[in-house]
Amino acid sequence: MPPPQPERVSDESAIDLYYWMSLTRGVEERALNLYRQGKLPGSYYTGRGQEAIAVGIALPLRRGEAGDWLSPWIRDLGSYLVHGVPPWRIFAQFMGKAGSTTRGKDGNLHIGGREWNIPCQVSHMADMIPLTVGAALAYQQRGEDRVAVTSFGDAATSRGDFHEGLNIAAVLEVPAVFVAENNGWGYSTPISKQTKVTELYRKAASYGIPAVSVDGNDAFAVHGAVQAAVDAARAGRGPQFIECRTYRMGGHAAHDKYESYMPMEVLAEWSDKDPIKRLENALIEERALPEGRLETVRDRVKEEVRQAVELAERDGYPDASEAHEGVFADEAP
Amino acid sequence: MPPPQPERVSDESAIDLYYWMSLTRGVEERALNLYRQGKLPGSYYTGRGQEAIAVGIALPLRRGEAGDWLSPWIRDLGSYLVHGVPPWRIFAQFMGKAGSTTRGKDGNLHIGGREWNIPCQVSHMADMIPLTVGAALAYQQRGEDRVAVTSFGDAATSRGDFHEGLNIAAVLEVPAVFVAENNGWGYSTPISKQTKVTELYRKAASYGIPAVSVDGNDAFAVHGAVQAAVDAARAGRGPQFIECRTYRMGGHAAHDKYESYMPMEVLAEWSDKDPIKRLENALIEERALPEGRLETVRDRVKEEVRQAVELAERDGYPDASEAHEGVFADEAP
Amino acid sequence: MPELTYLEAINAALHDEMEADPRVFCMGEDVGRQGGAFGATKGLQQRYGVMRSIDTPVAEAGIAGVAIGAAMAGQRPVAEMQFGDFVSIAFDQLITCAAKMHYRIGWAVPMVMRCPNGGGVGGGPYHSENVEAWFHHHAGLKIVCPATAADAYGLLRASIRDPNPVVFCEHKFLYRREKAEVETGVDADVARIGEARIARSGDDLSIITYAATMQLSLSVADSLAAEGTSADVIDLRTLIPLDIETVLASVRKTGKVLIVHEDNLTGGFGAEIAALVAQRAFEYLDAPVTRVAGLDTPIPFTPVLEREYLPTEEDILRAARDLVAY
Amino acid sequence: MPELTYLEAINAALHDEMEADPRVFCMGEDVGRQGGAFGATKGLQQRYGVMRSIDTPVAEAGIAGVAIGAAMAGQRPVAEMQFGDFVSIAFDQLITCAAKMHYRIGWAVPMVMRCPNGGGVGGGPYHSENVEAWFHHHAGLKIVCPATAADAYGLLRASIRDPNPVVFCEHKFLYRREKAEVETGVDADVARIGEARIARSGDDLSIITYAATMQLSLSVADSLAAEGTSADVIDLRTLIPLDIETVLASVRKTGKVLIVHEDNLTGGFGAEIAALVAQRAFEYLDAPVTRVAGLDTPIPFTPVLEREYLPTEEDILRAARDLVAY
Ligand SMILES: Cc1ncc(C[n+]2csc(CCOP(=O)(O)OP(=O)(O)O)c2C)c(N)n1
Ligand SMILES: Cc1ncc(C[n+]2csc(CCOP(=O)(O)OP(=O)(O)O)c2C)c(N)n1
Ligand SMILES: [Mg+2]
Ligand SMILES: [Mg+2]
Repeated sequence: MPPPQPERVSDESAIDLYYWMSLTRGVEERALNLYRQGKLPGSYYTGRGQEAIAVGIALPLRRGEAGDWLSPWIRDLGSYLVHGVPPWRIFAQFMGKAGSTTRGKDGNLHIGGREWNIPCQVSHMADMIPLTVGAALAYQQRGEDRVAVTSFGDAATSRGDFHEGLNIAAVLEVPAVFVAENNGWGYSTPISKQTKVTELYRKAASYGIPAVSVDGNDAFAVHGAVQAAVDAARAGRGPQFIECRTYRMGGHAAHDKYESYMPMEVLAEWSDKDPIKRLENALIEERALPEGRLETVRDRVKEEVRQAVELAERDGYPDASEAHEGVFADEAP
Repeated sequence: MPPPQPERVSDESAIDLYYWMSLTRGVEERALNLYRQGKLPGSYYTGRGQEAIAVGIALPLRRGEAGDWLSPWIRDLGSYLVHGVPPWRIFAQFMGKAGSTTRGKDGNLHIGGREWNIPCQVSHMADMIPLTVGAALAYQQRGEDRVAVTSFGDAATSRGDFHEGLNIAAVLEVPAVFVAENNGWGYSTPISKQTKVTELYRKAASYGIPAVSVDGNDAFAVHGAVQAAVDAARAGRGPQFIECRTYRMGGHAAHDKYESYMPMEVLAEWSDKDPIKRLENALIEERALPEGRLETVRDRVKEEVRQAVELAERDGYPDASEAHEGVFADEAP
Repeated sequence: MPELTYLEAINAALHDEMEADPRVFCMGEDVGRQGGAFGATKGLQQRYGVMRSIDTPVAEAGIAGVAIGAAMAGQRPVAEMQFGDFVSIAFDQLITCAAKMHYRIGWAVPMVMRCPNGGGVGGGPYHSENVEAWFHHHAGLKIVCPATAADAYGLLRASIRDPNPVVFCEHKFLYRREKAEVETGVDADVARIGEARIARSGDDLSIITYAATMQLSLSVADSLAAEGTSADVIDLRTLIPLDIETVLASVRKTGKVLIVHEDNLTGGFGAEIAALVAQRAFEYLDAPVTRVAGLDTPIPFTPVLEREYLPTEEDILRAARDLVAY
Repeated sequence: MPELTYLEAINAALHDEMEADPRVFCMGEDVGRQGGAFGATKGLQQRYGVMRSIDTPVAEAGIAGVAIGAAMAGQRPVAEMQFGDFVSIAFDQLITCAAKMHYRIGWAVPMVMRCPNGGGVGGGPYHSENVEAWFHHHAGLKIVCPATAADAYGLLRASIRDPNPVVFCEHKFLYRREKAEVETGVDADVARIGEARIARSGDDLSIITYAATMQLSLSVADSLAAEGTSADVIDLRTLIPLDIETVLASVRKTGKVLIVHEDNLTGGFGAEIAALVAQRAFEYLDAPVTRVAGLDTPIPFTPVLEREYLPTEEDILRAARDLVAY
């Protein structure tokens, strides 16, 4: 079902969206170059074309250790940025440097830390959903008006943990928000082979969870839907579900030869719907903002990315001895 | 949604239903006595009040090794009887005798065997659902017009394996039939704490699986719905889902003090809806069959139960050495 | 001091920790109003409310994941598996999320997964598993296996207070059979995780064991004493972390080691003990490192077969005599 | 004979078994048109159709359960986990349904669960696990761990033909690094499950190992030879069933045993080997039973840490020298 029309965000907030989305793309484009130069170990994933979702999920949330729990999916680098992770530490993570939030123990967007209330996601798809329900339960038990939010891809909806997590959330009526990013693909598998019910928001009906479906390439739509869902959850109206319709603008990972299975004409259509281009048009055509303001944002982003890479490159690697440390916590938090 | 009106079954088939349901109850009542006399090791579960489902699921199926796969839930002793397991071997199973289908290695309704195409269910709820999908896949791959059927309780719908199994079945369009027995309880937990969507047939919509909901205490309704679903699956129209609405007429197991949590007035209402009483009325009032014919059936049942118990009691226990045997199969079937 | 069964001791530990710390709560199938399938959580919901003794849907992976998330968000969840066997469904959540979170980002996961464990109760293949060896290999989980009512109480409280995920294996056979006077109450002593106990002291032989077979081993030690053989009986109490020093000290003293557990032999925790002893106490060994354990099969249902599966006093006694005679 | 990589050998084994037996089919995430994340199933869908190389939803428990059911219904499923790490999600299906079905009713479950296994590829904690020890404790599953391209081919075919559920651990590090001339084709030789191989023969020391560390151990044996030490290198090839006689014969000959695996130490399969040797070859042991294995931690991502986690030639060499000098 279509979401309620979100009220129009201020120009300031619109510029804010533009800044974060641009920063997200800036960081990812730079990281992709570094990967291609062989400067990043492991494999590399980008969320290009899904920046409106990554940023739209995070902006409505309260930040910091006492803020809202956010467990983003690997496409959502922007969520980490908005929720507080400094860009240079994300580069450090990709590089496996000591300054990464995992001190090199984990890679790509397996990023997290108490200070941002971002748990460190695992590879196993949908595993973070029950954890998010648990965090929401904790807030509910303590009577705190905090919410727990997680995002995941369309293929994750096939996993048992998606089902168990959503059902428990509904029964316990916890303040959790679930964001499904329907980009039409799970690696090389089209959503049609993933499920017969490709309108993912309809799956929430099995649990009695209110759900909406929005255009995931429309930053305002995503932001508005998430804001409404978060408000509802915070107000004690239980878990909420949002489907964001988008498209994976390339391979599953940087090494994936997606040309072999992805229809190029569809890809072309979607690149016309690029969320950043679209936001620029909205800002300039509809809101008649001076091109200069966007220019300023882009310059700021360039500079921040440059500095971030510089910091990360200057950063050292963890000492080998650290591999032995940290399996167990010594004292309770 | 309501099922299509099944065409009226013949008096012969109606008597057949009555026979199997009476035999089911006869075996269970006798077994309960034996349990209370301390003659059955382990714990004891009955499906009293759910005989219309147990029998209705199995009657439309093809029997034997080359027949349809049937993986019944622990409430469905009648399914085992109809699909071919001799009553005495069920008593032997309860007694842990050598003549049990597991030679004493497993208990209660963990009964099975190739000869009946009944896999031996496990305790872990919903685990048999993916197995049933796999059997259906095998039939589909080989182009055989066989179906695979499984039943489970309402609480099993909370499990991840329910979700993964149904979704895969739908995507692969295999000839599987899923029967949910909604008796309102999972042990001491009412369905309202199990899920917000207590009309279980609605969960099938998440997978794009056609579903109906029937009165589980109406033998004709269950039989008709299963017949229709099996025909559809056999005809290549993919997986089908049936919800049977009923009530658990007592404790989770014989040792369960259900009086502490189950509202007695509701229990009383439902005992008026007893499926066997109901079928008797239909046979005598609506179909004007002579009381004598039912009498004959009941006598036959009494005698068969008596003989079955006698055989089982005469049966011996497995030799201790058998505990060491059978972990691995020696040659492929 | 009240005399409590092992099961009552568990219930008391839950009561006392919930009294002591508002962050502690229980969750699981039928744990609330019903107080659990065995009654371990009896009275908690009545006393602390529905938010602190939560009836969950039947969803073991979900239960584990929710407990992990709640723990990370500052609570102290104690999740119950109705039977330990069903923790197989939570295996992924425990090893993927719980066990690796602190190593990766230093964020502790203080939760307890209670697993009613073990056979000898006619439960058959799916209500009798010993689950400790499903987890001891995997870095990041603590594993606690009490053998006495006092430890059931003290170690459960210690597990709840531990900042790490703990798989708490409570042996069903001991639930009502083990009794002891246990000092309870919010201020009662809390045991220490990672300390083995010399349950009985002797010089001729070291019996290394835990849980139900610890009790068997004690009576075997009596029989041995009657034959003039004195045995050390080491109750490991916690498998991870393992108090290997106490084990090695005993073996160095006796030169002969008999490792006993109910869980099946191959890859059971006894294999790790044997490996450590054969490496670190090699010079002191006067006889083959010997294990007595359950059969390498599922645990069969009917009594005659289940008895065959389970290690018995006779099995332990025979192995002990062989070692002494060696 | 063509020279094949370990990965090509797996692909060839799948082709040849599907050619030989219409009941054999592959299933898993992206195994169909894509041929799998690593290409192990390349060409199968094109050649045998969509019904015999099936792209499944992302649902590891479901994949395992469907494979079990299909196997019971007469097919020969070969299920692929995209990475072995994800078999944690299928743990319950494998131990609850697959492992116990035949014991309970004598109904065989002939299926293979292919698990791309192991580290050394910069995969981090969730793309590097060695999963063999998740399963070796549990009766009813066979566990196969090839170390060479020839075994990857021959043992995969043997696993597909085996009437039991087999967890097939194929080491990712060896995928493209290991090469050999392998005779393929429907009528080519099929290896035997349960037979270890003396990869190299010597008198001073027995190195017991499998998979990636088998290759490391062979070059360690070269270095040792240069120092005048000759080592037996035993490639276990299959862990369950275990060819213990070959292991014991070697230990009885050399009197010194070094057990090596990449998987982490505690509760790894090496513990079981050590326990068996310490019990059954005790009289022949001239030195402590020694293990070299991965750290008891998750497998960290960044190269400097991953190298620290992994057992190296230096580690093995050092341990071997200590044993020889003992
Ligand atoms: C449980 C599990 N199985 C398999 C994988 C391997 N894998 C990583 S991403 C991916 C596809 C994810 O698709 P989707 O959820 O739609 O997210 P997207 O990549 O499209 O953003 C797969 C199969 C995994 N990470 N976890
Ligand atoms: C995975 C799993 N968790 C817990 C149990 C313990 N248990 C056995 S039956 C049952 C309740 C089943 O309720 P339902 O599915 O509605 O079937 P019913 O008993 O009502 O027929 C539970 C929780 C189990 N068998 N399997
Ligand atoms: Mg996707
Ligand atoms: Mg029910």
